[in-house]
Amino acid sequence: MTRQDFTPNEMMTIAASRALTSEDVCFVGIGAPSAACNVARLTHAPDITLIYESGTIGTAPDVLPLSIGDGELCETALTTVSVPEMFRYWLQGGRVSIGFLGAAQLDRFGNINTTVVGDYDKPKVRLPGGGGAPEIATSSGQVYITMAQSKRGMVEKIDFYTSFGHGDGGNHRQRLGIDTKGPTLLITDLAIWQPDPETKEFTVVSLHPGVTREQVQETCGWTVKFADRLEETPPPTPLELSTLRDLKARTERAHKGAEAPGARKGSKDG
Amino acid sequence: MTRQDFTPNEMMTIAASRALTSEDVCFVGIGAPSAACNVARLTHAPDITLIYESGTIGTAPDVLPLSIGDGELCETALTTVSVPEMFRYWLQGGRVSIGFLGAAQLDRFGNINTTVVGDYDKPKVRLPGGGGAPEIATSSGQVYITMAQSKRGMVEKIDFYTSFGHGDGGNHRQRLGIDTKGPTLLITDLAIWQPDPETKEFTVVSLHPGVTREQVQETCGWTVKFADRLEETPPPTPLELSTLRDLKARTERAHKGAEAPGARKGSKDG
Amino acid sequence: MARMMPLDEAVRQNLRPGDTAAFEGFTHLIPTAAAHEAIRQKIGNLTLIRMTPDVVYDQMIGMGLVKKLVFSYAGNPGVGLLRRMRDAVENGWPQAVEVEEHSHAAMANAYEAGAAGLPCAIFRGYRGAELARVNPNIKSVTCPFTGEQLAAVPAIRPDVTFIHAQKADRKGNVLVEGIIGIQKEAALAARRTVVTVEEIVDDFSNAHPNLCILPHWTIDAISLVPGGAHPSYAHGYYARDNAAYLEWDEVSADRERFQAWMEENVLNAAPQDFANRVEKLRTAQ
Amino acid sequence: MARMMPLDEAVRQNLRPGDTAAFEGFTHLIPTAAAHEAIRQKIGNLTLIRMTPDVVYDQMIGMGLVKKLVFSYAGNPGVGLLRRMRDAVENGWPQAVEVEEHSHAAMANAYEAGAAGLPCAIFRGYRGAELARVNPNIKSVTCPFTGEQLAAVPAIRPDVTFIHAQKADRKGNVLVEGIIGIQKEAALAARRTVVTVEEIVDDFSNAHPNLCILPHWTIDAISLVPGGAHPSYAHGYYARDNAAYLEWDEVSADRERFQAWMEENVLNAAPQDFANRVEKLRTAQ
Repeated sequence: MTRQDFTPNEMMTIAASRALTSEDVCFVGIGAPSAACNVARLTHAPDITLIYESGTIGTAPDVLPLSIGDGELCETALTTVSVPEMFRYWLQGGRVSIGFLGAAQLDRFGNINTTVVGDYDKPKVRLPGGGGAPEIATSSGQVYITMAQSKRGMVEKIDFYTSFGHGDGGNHRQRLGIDTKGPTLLITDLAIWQPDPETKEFTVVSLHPGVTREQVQETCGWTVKFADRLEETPPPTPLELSTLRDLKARTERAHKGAEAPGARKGSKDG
Repeated sequence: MTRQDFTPNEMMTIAASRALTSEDVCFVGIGAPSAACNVARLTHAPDITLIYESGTIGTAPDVLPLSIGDGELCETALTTVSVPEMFRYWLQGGRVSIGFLGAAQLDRFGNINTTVVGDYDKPKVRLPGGGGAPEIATSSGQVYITMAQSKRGMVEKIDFYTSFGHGDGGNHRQRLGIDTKGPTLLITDLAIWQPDPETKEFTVVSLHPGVTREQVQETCGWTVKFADRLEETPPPTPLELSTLRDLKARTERAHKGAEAPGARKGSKDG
Repeated sequence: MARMMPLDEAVRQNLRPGDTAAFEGFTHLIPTAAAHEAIRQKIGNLTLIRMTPDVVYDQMIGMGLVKKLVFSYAGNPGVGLLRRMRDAVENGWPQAVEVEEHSHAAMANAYEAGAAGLPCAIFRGYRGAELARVNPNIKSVTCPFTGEQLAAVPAIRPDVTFIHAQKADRKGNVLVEGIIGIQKEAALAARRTVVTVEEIVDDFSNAHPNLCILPHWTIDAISLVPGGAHPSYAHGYYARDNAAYLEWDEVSADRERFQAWMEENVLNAAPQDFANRVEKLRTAQ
Repeated sequence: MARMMPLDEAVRQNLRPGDTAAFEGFTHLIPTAAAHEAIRQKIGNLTLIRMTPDVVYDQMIGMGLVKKLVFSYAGNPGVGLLRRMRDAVENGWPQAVEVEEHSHAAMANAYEAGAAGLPCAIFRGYRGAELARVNPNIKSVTCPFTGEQLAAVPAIRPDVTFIHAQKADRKGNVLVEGIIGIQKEAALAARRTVVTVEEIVDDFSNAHPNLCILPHWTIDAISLVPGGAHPSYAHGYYARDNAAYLEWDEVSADRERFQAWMEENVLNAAPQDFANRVEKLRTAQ
């Protein structure tokens, strides 16, 4: 295994960006999904429609937003609607092809927890909560998930079902009357996963360059299934990598902002 | 009885305009209500808020609109919202103090028919229908009605309950769970009527100058009740009359429009 | 994905016999040119939906293309009744028209529910009103928190909606301004949407961020038809032809005069005639 | 009827101990100055409602003014968790906070229902989501036409809503632009509404007809507080102070540092300090 000239996080973002097309209408979660969507827009999917839940439709930000409602999103959007309209006409109306989510805790069926660690009434860690995710997960045509692997994040059983993926697997979505596809893709810093057509359990279909099966298993809380034909994710192209790095650099400069007293450097996907 | 220098229709419009104040938020029906509301605005109630169901809030038209959605209404409005918003946030939201309606058929309890003459399924005359009226009648704080008297219009029993006034009278509104006041004022070309506090039957409280009780009864399809203390409506002031006539003249000029072939003169309250 | 095409093609591709169709516009921006094209193509057996059916629906009814009408106020605005519709409802000429009648509040909520992907809308309406007796599509729902009975109506989901708008940009995004009415909801509620526009511009990059814009991927076809809303109006382009509405009251009073008028002004006319009709009504821009 | 008054008076007249209050703003136009004034006046026992409680609610919780929080996403946007809220929920410091938790879709619909005068909202939501198990205010309604089960939540009706807006005119009409979020609904849903603004202008006569404007008769008090949304932003006036959000993550990590910061920046500060805080963030207008 040779030394890579890109980080696992960069590979994750770029692999995720490749799953998007110019025809997609993508409801963008903040953090890693936002980076992936904008790399897609700046490379192979220039006509992709990016929607942020703050109401901005068809945004083309020059820097990544720190929050879901940065001014940049509105200034570059085709139009900006109210939040009730966003959730009623655009998400619930069935106009979103891809809901792109991150996760604090994820299970093998694509169920996501961003609510609490521990018991709901006496939480060990009170997380921010679901925000738009519960309905993004069921109203989008399909759901892509992206997160860095860790045993704390990818768990056998999530503490709280913030948003529903494939439930207990199989046809659990249909049994609840949910007619959208749910999670169809998981992109981590190590691999690309797709749900098994029958069981809906996430299965590794492609390892990122230089990644071993053991590394994937060591950073995952459940026993990992690998596809019979395991691909290797093509490494980032120079264009993809420079696009992502330029975007991150512009973002970092912008978020330093006005150098207010005590300002920390950089941002953090939240 | 001396000859008047104003018409009964002018007296009606001016008497109706006097019932409005600068504090009112008035949902304006087209025709006679529209004229009354704008005379009020141009005389003693300059700060009245006029709302037309096309979505225009706070309009101040220079000429009377022919339709409920003339460009003049939007151009002079504080803001113009969508029709769903108009009916949800503004009317149903309880923000309208006065709903101002006309009527094709009216009964003594302020119930209005603008739907059909005759049987609903086999109508003798198919009228335009309710439009906004069914909910204006129940969501506005109170309802003012204005119409020219006739036995065909003011009837013992209306053919269809397009919008609910006081139903069978008494506390019928409360029994249906309607917590607004309903019709509190009827202004005709001959008189001012208010509902009896108990029975809710419209009772003549003021005769317009020169009008007799007999004239009121002859043009009304039910046996008219008169208040014990019957007032005389003050005649139009010169300012009221000139304001109304100027408005009508401006309106007539404007509605002749571009002199398209076959254009008729003048407009008609519809 | 919006495609630009001539109006005859847009109508042919998107309106089929038997369709449920909405030609929406609340006094402003009524898609007259599209309705006239549908009449020329003799696409019939239609269920027409509109809050305020006026002259164009009167024309479609009079030409025998309409099976059913869903509406909340059917009048010639500010003028009076719709005489062709009356003739159809009262006398069955040229054919009987079934009627599903609502209040404005109900239809506005029903379009909103259609745009929002819901099966029904709830609202505080129809209290004491008799339409609830004659229209089986008016039901009720009980609020699970307060016990209040609210009116419920099914969402409106037309097969196709036609609207007229001021502008499209080159990508096919559409801008509606002024009295925006129910157009956004009617467009989003439909399976297919066709828009006629006054003008095609390069882009909307200088537009205020909160205007009523329909993204190109919500629209199927766009046709450039200047004047296409006549005799209604297009805010910023031309004024309402009030005289034409008054004239219609006379034209429509008589079956033969109606047919002659339609022959001359619709059947033997074309979309490009609309530009002339608004020439004298154009406002300073 | 909107009255112009200093912010301390507007807060004193409209926010009472024990009130249910919404200080709304979806990342943009967060009414920080109003919240700080409430903290200075030590108005406590509050039920706070907001879709996206962030730094200001963290501050109010940390100061012990909050009994209950109704929300759908409680985070320092783009930075991480709310440490004062965590301390209250996890450790009861300085006092326990009751939580009523929803999704964004639920709260957006609930505000919308509040503005529309309805007792509840229905939407297609919470399917398979566990919040429906822990929140008794999530119920369901059956569509009387299709039989579909839809989620139902009670309408939000705050005693008082505070928002920050770009402009008021001299009559007290208020203009909100850019990311308009949930402000119109939050204002219309409330019994009382207080607005802080960047600027007071003569009138809005040149504004586009379809902008988000609240008429003066929907508002109780207006206070001129330039910079009053800092560290959030006001579209057209100044940019978001991302650095301040990052800084908050450190300030709020420690109880004593938090208290010292509040002492200096809130308790011993005044509404007019906000103008200075945004000076370096001002954008070309």
